Amino acid sequence: MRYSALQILKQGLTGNKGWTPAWREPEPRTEYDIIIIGGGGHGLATAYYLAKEHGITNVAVLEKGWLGSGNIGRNTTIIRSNYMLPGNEPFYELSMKLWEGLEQDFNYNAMISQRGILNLCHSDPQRDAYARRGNAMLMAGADAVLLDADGVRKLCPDMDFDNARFPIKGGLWQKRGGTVRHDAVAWGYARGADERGVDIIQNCEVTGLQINNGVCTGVDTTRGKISAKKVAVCVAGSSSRVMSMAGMRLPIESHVLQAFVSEGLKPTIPGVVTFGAGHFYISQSDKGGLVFGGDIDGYNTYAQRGNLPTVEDVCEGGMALMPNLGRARLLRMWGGVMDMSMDGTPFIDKTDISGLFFNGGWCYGGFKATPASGWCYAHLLATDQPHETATQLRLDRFKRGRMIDEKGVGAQPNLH
Amino acid sequence: MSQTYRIGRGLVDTNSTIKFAFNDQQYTGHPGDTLSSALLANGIRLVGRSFKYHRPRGIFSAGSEEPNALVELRRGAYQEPNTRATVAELFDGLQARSQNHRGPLGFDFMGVNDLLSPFLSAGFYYKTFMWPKAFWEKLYEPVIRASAGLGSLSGKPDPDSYDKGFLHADVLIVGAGPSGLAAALVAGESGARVILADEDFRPGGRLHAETMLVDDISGEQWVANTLSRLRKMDNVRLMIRTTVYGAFDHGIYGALEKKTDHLASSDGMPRQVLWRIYAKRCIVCAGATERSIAFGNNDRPGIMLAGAVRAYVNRWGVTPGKRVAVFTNNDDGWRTASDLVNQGVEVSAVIDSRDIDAPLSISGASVVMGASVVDTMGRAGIHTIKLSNRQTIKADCLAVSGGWNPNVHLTCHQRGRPEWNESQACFVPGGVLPDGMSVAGAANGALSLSAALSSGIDSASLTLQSLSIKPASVDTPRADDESTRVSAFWHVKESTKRCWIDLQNDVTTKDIVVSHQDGFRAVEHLKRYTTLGMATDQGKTSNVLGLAIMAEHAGKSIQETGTTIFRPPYTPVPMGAFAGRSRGKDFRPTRKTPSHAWAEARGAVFVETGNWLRAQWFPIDGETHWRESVDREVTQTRNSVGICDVSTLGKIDVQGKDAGEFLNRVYANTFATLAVGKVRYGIMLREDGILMDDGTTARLGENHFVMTTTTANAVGVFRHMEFCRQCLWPNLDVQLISATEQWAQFAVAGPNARKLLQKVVDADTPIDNESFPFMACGEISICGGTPGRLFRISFSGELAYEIAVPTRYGNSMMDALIKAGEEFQAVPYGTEALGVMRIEKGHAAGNELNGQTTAANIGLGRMVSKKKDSIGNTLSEREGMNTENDLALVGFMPTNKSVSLSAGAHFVSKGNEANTENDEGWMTSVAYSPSLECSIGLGFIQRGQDRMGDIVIAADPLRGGTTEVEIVSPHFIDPEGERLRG
Amino acid sequence: MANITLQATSPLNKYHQQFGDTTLSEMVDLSIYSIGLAIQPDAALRSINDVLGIAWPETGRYTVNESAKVQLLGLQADQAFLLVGADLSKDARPNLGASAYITDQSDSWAALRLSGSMSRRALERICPVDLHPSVFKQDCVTRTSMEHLAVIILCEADDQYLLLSPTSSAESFLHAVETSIKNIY
Amino acid sequence: MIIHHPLLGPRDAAEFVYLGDASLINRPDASADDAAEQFYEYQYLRDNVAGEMRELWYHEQGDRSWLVVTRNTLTHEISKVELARDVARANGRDR
Repeated sequence: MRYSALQILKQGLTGNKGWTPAWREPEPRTEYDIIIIGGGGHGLATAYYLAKEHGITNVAVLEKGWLGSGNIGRNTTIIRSNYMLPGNEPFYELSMKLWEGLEQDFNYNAMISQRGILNLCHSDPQRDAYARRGNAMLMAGADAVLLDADGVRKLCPDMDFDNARFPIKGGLWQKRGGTVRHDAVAWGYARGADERGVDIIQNCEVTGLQINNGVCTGVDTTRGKISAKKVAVCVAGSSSRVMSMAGMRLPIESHVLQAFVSEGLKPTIPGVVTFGAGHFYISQSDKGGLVFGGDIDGYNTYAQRGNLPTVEDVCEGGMALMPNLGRARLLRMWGGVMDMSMDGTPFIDKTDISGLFFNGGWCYGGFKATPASGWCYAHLLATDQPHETATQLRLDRFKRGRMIDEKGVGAQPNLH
Repeated sequence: MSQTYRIGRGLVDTNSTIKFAFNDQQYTGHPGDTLSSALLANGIRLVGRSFKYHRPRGIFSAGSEEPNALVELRRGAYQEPNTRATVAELFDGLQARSQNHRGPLGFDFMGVNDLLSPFLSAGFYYKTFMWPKAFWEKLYEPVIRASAGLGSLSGKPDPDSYDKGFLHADVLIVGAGPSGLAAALVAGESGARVILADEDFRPGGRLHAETMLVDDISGEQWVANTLSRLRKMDNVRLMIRTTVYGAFDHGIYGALEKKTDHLASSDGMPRQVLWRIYAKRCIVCAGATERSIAFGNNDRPGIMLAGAVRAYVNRWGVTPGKRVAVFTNNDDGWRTASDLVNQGVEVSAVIDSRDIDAPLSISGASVVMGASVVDTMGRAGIHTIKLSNRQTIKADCLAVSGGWNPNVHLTCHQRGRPEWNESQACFVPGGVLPDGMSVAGAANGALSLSAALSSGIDSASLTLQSLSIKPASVDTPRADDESTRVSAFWHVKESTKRCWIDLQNDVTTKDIVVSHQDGFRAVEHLKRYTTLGMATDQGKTSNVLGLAIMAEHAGKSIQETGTTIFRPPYTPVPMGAFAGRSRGKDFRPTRKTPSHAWAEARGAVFVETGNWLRAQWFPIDGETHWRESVDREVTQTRNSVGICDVSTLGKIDVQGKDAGEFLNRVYANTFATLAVGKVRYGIMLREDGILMDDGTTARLGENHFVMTTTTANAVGVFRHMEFCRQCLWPNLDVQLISATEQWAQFAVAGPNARKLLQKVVDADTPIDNESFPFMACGEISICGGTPGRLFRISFSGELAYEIAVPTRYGNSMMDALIKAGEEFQAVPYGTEALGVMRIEKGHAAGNELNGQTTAANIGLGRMVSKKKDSIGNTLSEREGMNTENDLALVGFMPTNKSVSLSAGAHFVSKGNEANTENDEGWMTSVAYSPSLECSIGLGFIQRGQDRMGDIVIAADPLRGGTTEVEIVSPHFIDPEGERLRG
Repeated sequence: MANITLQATSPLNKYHQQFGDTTLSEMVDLSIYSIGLAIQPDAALRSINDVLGIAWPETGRYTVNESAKVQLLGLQADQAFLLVGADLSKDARPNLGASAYITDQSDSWAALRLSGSMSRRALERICPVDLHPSVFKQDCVTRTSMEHLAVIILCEADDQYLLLSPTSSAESFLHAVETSIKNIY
Repeated sequence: MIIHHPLLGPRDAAEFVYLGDASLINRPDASADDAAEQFYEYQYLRDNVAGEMRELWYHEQGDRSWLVVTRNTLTHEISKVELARDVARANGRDR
């Protein structure tokens, strides 16, 4: 069913009784060309682009829970392409361009809101680093503006400009950055993929990988054995667990990132703002909730919940930056498990096992990458060649000494 | 109109009257009132608007679960949005306003949404607003956003302060209702350290809302007696107005204590205190929350939870209506009718969905068994209800009870899942509870008073035994075991009108149908698609109802359907409270250098460097621009002598017989061979071969080194060295201690540095070039016997020393140095001049040591000794870090000397477009060099060392500049190093 | 050499303030040395006993030599702080031979004494460590953090605590403790 | 979280700094023939277990000891806390 204002009118006038399911609930077949493990944003996007861009529709997406139950369902919805290093920036800019046409492409309103992202700086060296980054963005075809303190004040007047412990000296602004209704991204991709023939199989957990003589030929699941020519792992947060079934150790640790939402408030935050002297970023949803977060808790975990020191640290940053938020109440806190990689950069790559592909290591930046991740992974699966913007997102880069370390903190995942 | 609905005294102090305003109308109430009891007393029924359809909303509950009666409390910067009127204590002068309407509350222009509701069903916005594409940004989104949210913030900084604290207990009891009080008695009498916390300002829980007796005295009296016993116990801390909002790992509980919210002014004291409670055990006695039933137009003002109606009548002496009807599926609802009748309020009907004998007789009421309410009339407040048997009944208040949901929230905060109890028709705590937690009373499904009391006693006894504390013997208080029979009933299917589930977010049973049709059937999909349970009450009054109806549609059991995940906080917590004192200037501590007072008196401009405040420059009369000051400081230092407080550099005392060997391993270059009395520059790698830090290390004795680190890395380097010492080489004889705070250290730089120092260093230490050459160090005495240290090291490239004295003398030392230098016109210089001089000299600093660069990148590759193992040595040899195209740190000068360079510009070869493919490096640091009289820069560029003299483009599209620059040696000044050895 | 003498200043200008029966005051003239044990500590432990008349403390405890007015604070398994009640000149530093490594820390720490009935109620606002007398007894000392600052806290007596915090941020620490006292009600 | 420090008793995990897998104690021998491979695996590859994990925590706001904490990454339950120095010695690390 095609969605449109007319359809809504028609259905509304007939008691909303004619809507049909956004996706089928198929039984798994015994064989597919490609199996994608993980029905989160990246897995669904991969399936969608395999079908739409490469005409490969004999595809199953296997999801152990409900579709969209991974980090696509528990993030802070930010999109941006404000990266610095050449291995990263063109990839994230590809993602941004895909976001910009996505809703019309998959006929689903994901409420993409390009109201800008502002990274604040509080010292001269920080500004220098932002200048380096801003230029890298412009050179990759993205947009960036370097603001001084006055420029920041015009954009976002309700911050602490007069009594701050770390005064705001300026910021790097990406106007095309913003937020998206995160669940809708999963749903839109799922609906689009399903429409084109992809089987999305929920409540189907992969319990083993069939690997013989270095070739992966399928998976064992809670709903039986399924064969495939190619198996594409796409389970950020659980990557190590799944890849251990193939006997692989990864340059990844699992960590929890907490996020927070306030009670609904009349509009007060213009776009996305990140604090540069503490761990805090914030935006406001279409419904009025302030959506904010900060640093990961810092210890390895697979539990989707965090602890108080991080909550307090985030709110301290919030109050230091925006003391007008003091009487806004935090309504809900939750956590998502991140694949934290050794250099803060993800992987989209083949593995040493023929037919087994890997997509993961997204750290806390997977959401914004969803379209490009799906696009590039589909490209790799369909052509056996990395997409031109993902040539450096390789698993062997540490062995070769070609890290892509935006933050410069080295092989310590909890610092990225 | 004055409190015409006040029918008794309840527990309010009717002898005293207080004034308050709602929507600028003045009313009166009494101490002990909440805003909602006072509004009801004054006959106010319409108090707000719903989120989506802007439907009229009235008070629905009597507790923190309230979804409807949210107000903006107080005025000006104190304005507090979304405040639940049901828990806001009335104080004199209270001002509140209703939320989420355009135009007056009684006629909200946004009410048009209600008429459009057929087109605004669940998920409608995912299906439209996509064409034309440009309209989203220009039209649709701004309109949607303009109607977002409920209350508004003032936009002004929160004028109140907040505090935090840490408490420790053997037993934390959450909730001071009957089971909590009983548990506290046992635990308290047993001598355990007990914290008893309750969100209400009046402990006692439902005992105040009911008319039941305990030990043959009124519930209220029993509560008072119990509290007085507890208050006499030193080991019991009773915390009222305190909500335990979350259960975190290992027995850590978050609690919010409201200190001044019930007062007109906080008077400078913290408004709220956020406690972190470390409890060995926790007994959750959080009670239960009543739920509604979905029937046609069940959202109108005047429709309330039956238990809430009872609470208003019994606790506050207020009746929510003059003619009340009751709709229930359980025996508890009947008590509302009987309590009302006992208070002389007319009960027009009792409608029970169960086809059983009436459990009570209610005088004057028509009793309709096996029936239900299908519709209601009265837009701004009901007046009539329609029953399934077509009967219509007059009522200005409809009390609804769909049964009670135990407050299992805390038991689920560590992802425990509750279990469905069919006979009680509710979820009870299940699965694995957080370690050390038990549950008692209604929260555990013990819904009758007698069961609650005894489960409190029993639970406390078991808890104490698990702590090896002998439980005191406390008699179980006697109470009636009142009937709590219930028969699950969720949805009046005969209703043709919309039946609300989530009152705030306007989720109706139709939305659940659409959600199911659209394929959103998993409980998490339902929530996300319809927004069910995402309102400010987080579904306390709606979730179970919603998922039960979903289960009906899907033909599944409620247990199979399951719940969404319970997350902290139990009730919302202000961000200000989570931040505590850490805001404004108190966001982080301020570290001051030893000469801070001197610099301040001298008029220095300070800059934040991490937590340090450092003098950035020292303006003098007549200087109007920072560059003037900095140029002067640089020039005077290079021409004569300048002094800079460099105490912020990290200093680590490294002692032990293996200290030299230890340093050999943590530094990439060799230190074991350093002679006593000498200093060496060292570079430290991370294990991945990237530069971690650099600095000088002095050998003061055979077994004694003093390492300096950069200011930024002081803590991290120390931690890393402790890791090496304890985990990698546990048997090396080496001890570490930070000495950063111990020494005030000053760089004395410039051609006259030695002459100046000779005036302060005691004569027994000769410091002529021969006795104290470049890279010498020693312990000396200063100004007549003060112990100190002297290092002949130079960051500026000049003849320079660093002189250290114990911190207590630091401020005086700065003064002494400047006075001693008067004859040389010695200047103090700040971090800016320091930065200029290090760029002129080509020293790498933070902008270059950014965690992405190797020793080779900064031209120090040969310092990585291959004669020994050291941290990072092996991995620094990887292929990707040693390519032909590697970046090299070099100097840059504009070909046009009048042009200023910009840090952050990227280098491309002449003729190439500035794009990612052509990117060859970037400018890391720039400065105006007063010595060279032009802008200079340091930067990384591919093969830089081989490209001296090349002209490249420094592209800075960010600031619209493209500059031609020449690649030069990074050592702009004195490349041979003659000055510093002079 | 010019005729210049250096003046010492204390981190908190000899702060002293009364809050009802509770007193907060800076302790000056306190000498502090870290003593790190060599990898083979036997000789050091003997000489500490001989020279200082004091036993090596367990980590988290301190030992006292009343007559010599010295305390030895067990902060780490192989490192303790020697607190001496009077400013020692350089020559009076304890000499423990080669088996222990001593570093002067006297200028590294600002010392505050908090005593009186509100002490614990004040400290519970900033101190995560359980200070209940049954837990943090009169021979207890520990390093922890309060309001983002490192603090060494030592229980001197009932309702009396010694607090050491780094010199450079001493004013921030004082502000934190003062605020904690004022915020009680 | 609360870490039961072997010398100090229960302490809030907020006083500690987390490093990662306790295998970081086992730094390879740089003179081994396959040192490059060993260091790569040591530095970059992780078991990242879902379950009991031995990990390094540093008591920065405490006694400055490195601890090996055995903690379940699914439940956060801590079953054992040891001084890393003791563990390192037991693993045969020396000078």
